[in-house]
Amino acid sequence: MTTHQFDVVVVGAGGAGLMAGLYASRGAKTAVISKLYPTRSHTGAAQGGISAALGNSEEDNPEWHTYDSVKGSDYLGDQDAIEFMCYEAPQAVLELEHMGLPFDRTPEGRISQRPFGGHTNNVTGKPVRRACHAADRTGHMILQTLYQQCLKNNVNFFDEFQVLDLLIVGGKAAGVVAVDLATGELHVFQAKAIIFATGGHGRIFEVTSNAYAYTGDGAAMFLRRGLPLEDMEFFQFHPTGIYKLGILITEGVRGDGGVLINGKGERFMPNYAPKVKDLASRDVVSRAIYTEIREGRGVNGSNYVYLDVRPETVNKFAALDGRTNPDGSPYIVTGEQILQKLPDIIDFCRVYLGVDPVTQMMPIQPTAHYTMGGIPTNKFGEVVIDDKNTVFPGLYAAGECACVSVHGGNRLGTNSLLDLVVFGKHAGLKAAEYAQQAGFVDLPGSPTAEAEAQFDRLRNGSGSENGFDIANEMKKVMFDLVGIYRSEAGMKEAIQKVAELKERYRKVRVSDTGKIFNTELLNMWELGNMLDIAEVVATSALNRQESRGGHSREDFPKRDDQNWLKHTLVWKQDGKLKIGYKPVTITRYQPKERTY
Amino acid sequence: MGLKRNVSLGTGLKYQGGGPMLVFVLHRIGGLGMAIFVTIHLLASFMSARGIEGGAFLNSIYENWAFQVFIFFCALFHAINGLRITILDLWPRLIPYQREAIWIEWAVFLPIYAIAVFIIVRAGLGG
Amino acid sequence: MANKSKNLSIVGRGLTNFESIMWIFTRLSALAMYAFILFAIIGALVMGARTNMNMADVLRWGFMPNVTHVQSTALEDTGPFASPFWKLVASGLLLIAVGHGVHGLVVIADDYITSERGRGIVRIFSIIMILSMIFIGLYILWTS
Amino acid sequence: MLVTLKIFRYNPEVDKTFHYETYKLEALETDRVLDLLEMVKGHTDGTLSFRRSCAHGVCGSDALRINGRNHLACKTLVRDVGAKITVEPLLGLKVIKDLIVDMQPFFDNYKKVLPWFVNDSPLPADGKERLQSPEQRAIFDETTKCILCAACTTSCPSFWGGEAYLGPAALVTAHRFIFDSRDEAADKRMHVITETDGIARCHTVFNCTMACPREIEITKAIGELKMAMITGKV
Ligand SMILES: Cc1cc2nc3c(=O)[nH]c(=O)nc-3n(C[C@H](O)[C@H](O)[C@H](O)COP(=O)(O)OP(=O)(O)OC[C@H]3O[C@@H](n4cnc5c(N)ncnc54)[C@H](O)[C@@H]3O)c2cc1C
Ligand code: HEM
Ligand code: SF4
Ligand code: F3S
Ligand code: FES
Repeated sequence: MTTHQFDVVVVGAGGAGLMAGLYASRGAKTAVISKLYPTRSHTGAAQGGISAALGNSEEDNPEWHTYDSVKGSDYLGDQDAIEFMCYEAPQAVLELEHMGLPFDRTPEGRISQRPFGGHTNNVTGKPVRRACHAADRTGHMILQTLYQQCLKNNVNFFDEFQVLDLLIVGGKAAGVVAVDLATGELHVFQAKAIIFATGGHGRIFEVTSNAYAYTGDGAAMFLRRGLPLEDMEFFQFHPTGIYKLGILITEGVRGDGGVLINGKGERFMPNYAPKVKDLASRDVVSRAIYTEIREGRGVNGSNYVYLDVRPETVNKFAALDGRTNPDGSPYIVTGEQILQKLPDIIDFCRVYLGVDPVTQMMPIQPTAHYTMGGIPTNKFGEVVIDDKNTVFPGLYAAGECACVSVHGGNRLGTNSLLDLVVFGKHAGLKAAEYAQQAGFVDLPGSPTAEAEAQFDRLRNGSGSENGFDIANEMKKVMFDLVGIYRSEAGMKEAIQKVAELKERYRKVRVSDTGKIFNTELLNMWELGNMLDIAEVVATSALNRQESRGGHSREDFPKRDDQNWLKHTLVWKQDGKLKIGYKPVTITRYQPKERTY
Repeated sequence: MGLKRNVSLGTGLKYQGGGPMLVFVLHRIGGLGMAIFVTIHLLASFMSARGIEGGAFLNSIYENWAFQVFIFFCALFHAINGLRITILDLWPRLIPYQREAIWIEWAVFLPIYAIAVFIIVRAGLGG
Repeated sequence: MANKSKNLSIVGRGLTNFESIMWIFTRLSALAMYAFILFAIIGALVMGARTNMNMADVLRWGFMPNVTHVQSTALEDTGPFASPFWKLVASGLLLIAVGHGVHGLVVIADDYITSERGRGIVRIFSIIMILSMIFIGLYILWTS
Repeated sequence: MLVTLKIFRYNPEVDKTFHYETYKLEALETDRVLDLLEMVKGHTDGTLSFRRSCAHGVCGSDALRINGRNHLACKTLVRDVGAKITVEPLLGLKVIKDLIVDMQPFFDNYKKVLPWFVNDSPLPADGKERLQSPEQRAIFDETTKCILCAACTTSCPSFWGGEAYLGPAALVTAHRFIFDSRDEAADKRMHVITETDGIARCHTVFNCTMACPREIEITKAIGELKMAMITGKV
């Protein structure tokens, strides 16, 4: 066992973790720990763009952005935090540009922007160009740029170190325990402030756009340490994932004029969102697709529909919609422009489907995509632990693992990358500030005991069960029963099943007895986290008896502001889940019905 | 810990680099072959000129037709491929057409080399 | 918008590095060798090789337009090759080819030898090799 | 269809040297090689170790030698490589365990080319973005795609010869910054890449270009760097 001492420790090196590390390291001795090489974090998968009301090609302002995000969140987002984020956005994006991020450019040389679902001109109600993009690999460029800036500023990295446990002593953060994958040795990082930026947990679902690494490690560690998780029932299903594989087809495809087509060859979104049509909010589009499929209008009676971005289709519907370029000329695209704007998407389709989107339609189905819930924080990234927003000293969280909550019931596309840079930065600043005035908390007697115990259980199980099968069964049941549409009976069954799987999980035995890169042991440890999180997700979902944002219940199809305009908090106590609530901060926008 | 740098001449040559890697290997063999040949050759000429024993023997090696087939391959291939490399290096815009370049290279090389081999072998066997 | 492209100085673009100079030399010498070889072959043809030269001779004459170049050469009238002009041409080709070839050997060696010491030895060896080859070559050319 | 999967195996804690293990499994034509590895790990041998994360070719974790050539396992489908598949670790790096290699030398080389944006001039007076025309942006578009998977560098014969060679990935990164009109450290980078073990080590073998899962025209990018070295124009 090796012990390190840092003022600030950042767990996770995605967009949020790197931003936090960059800012924290300016004021305090900082380490960034990541189970993947930083450039392999899932931020790199983000495609479409990062939103900011720069108004580079048409009128826009942060106020509209705020309203759109509040509305997008189905009024569950905390409005003070949303406003804070949307007003910080232009500066945040410009800062990324100043760090060298190669955004696409307008003819005037400014950052190019494209329309995205749910982002509108509040006067006309039409989609607005707000998503700043670098082709269809915006997240990749953010991740690379931030990593590069961290290297430039000599941030300390611990690559391929997996954090296993959070140490809390006397109500304060004391440090984390991590395993060095290359040697299997346990390391203890003593720290005054700890920032969690471990990303989401989409891997609990069968069809997902999320990486293998998205196993909810951060949230599960918090849960085990008796800290609450917020709004875990809210999970976003992205409307357009590649059929069966779940690989994401960015909303930018629709932003650039792509339309959804059902099995009868009809464009169906105008029936669900007459104003913005295919660019409605994600939850709305996902439900529309599901409804089409359920009513027998899937392609070939199967459970998928088409996304069509062939130039002739795009131009036909753009003309019908009266869509124009910023200069007022009619919107017309060529195959070449499509190729240039969406190179990666086209590559995915060619590789995985053998389909060329410029000449063929893409078969798509909704895919599990984004974790709205997570570790509750305030708008400075400080972890809060109850309904009064009491701050937990020394603990911070940012990025997808955190719940500020700026996304509420449903995140708008491109708001997540914004969330990373804005709250990553503030978490970093706050943590460094805290570390300057706080002292180290003494580590517990045997800091690695809990982590070792968890490993030992996995090494000493009876071996009568196979972890791979358990994982697959969990994913299936979660996707089918706690997916886009949910019902009481289904969720009860899912909770039952997950409990059963947890029981079976105790009997798993890891066959790899080595220390060096024991990926089997770590995968099984991650499975434990996923089971814990799945239980929380299903339980919170069953508890919320209304439909809001990404949470759609068949038995309660309406939003119920009377009883449910509140955040869910879940704690784990003595192996049982306890549910509490927290009020939603409402400043300027009173909830009203949400139409697109 | 760990195996040493996981590569040897054998594993390297087995890499499925295809056409471009093949011409690289041949270019290298050609250059190496010629350099060694020229060294020996200069030495032999020097020895003959100064009447030192052995010069004639060294000369007789490459008078051998089999050796000529080899050294002619080295020279011709290296020269043609070297021209391709030089052109691609000085006009990077042509690099996307490198596959075509390699085809052309073989199209130029093979007939010339075939004729040469035919002549050398015939002369060699015929006396 | 700043639409200018950047212009780097000789030092700024790294052209003072030995490696870059030799890289350029390799390409230029390759082109130069082509020029020399064509020149020499044409010369040989003019001098009567038209009628009685075989394939191997093309190469011989091409690569080294010199009287002594291989005794068995069946050219009848090699006289003109003994002229100072051809000796100069041959010397030029010799210098370039030896430079190209020996540096090529160094490049190959450097691909596999990465220790400072190993590379130092290769460098010293290559200098010895270049000098002696040029000496021997010139000796043969100008004493024949 | 029945697939025969031959995998390079090496467990540093038990084995003196590597060996190959053959597995037979049922797979679909559209399965990724990564899916096959997962299946083997899940059902046959849990000790099989490899890296992976995104599963769709954007993180760069699972560059491997598949049927003798570098690919991303998650971007290679069974139908692309046939029913007989051999999977081996990348060449030229130390094998730590099974398919996992030591990436340190690779990242060390990457760091040598100053892989970060440098511009110490004052920001535009309005505090907004530094302007750049779409044409200027297009010049280095290709090389911004790199995901640092190392498929290129470990396919390069020059790198096999010695890991001192910067390698195509580092050169791609150098290209991304040198040709960015906003960057101001082109001369420093040119210095690094024209030294011993820099671009002069590239013999235009093209293995890198063929291996790159992001379809970057690497050799062309290196060619442009070589031209920049001669002309000084970037
Ligand atoms: C396909 C796809 C497309 C998307 N497109 C967009 C878009 O266009 N616009 C937008 O705004 N958002 C988009 N998103 C969402 C957005 O990309 C993510 O929400 C965001 O990148 C999450 O960033 P993060 O920093 O929180 O986490 P990540 O970038 O995933 O980083 C998590 C980090 O935590 C580390 N980690 C995790 N667990 C541990 C542990 N136990 N120990 C140590 N380290 C650990 C990992 O190694 C990693 O470095 C997209 C998401 C996906 C999946
Ligand atoms: C027309 C004649 C020739 C041409 C066009 C030519 C061209 C080239 C070129 C372009 C290279 C660089 C290859 C690279 O860096 O990848 C090269 C390398 C080399 N040349 Fe030549 N060359 C010629 C003649 C010769 C001769 C006569 C010799 C021997 C004396 C020779 C020996 C070498 C060697 C040893 C290398 C290094 C090989 C390598 O790096 O793989 N070349 N040649
Ligand atoms: S250039 Fe291509 S092959 Fe090389 S590291 Fe980057 S993405 Fe991988
Ligand atoms: S394979 Fe290597 S030699 Fe050059 S063209 Fe690519 S870097
Ligand atoms: S797993 Fe990310 S590139 Fe293959």
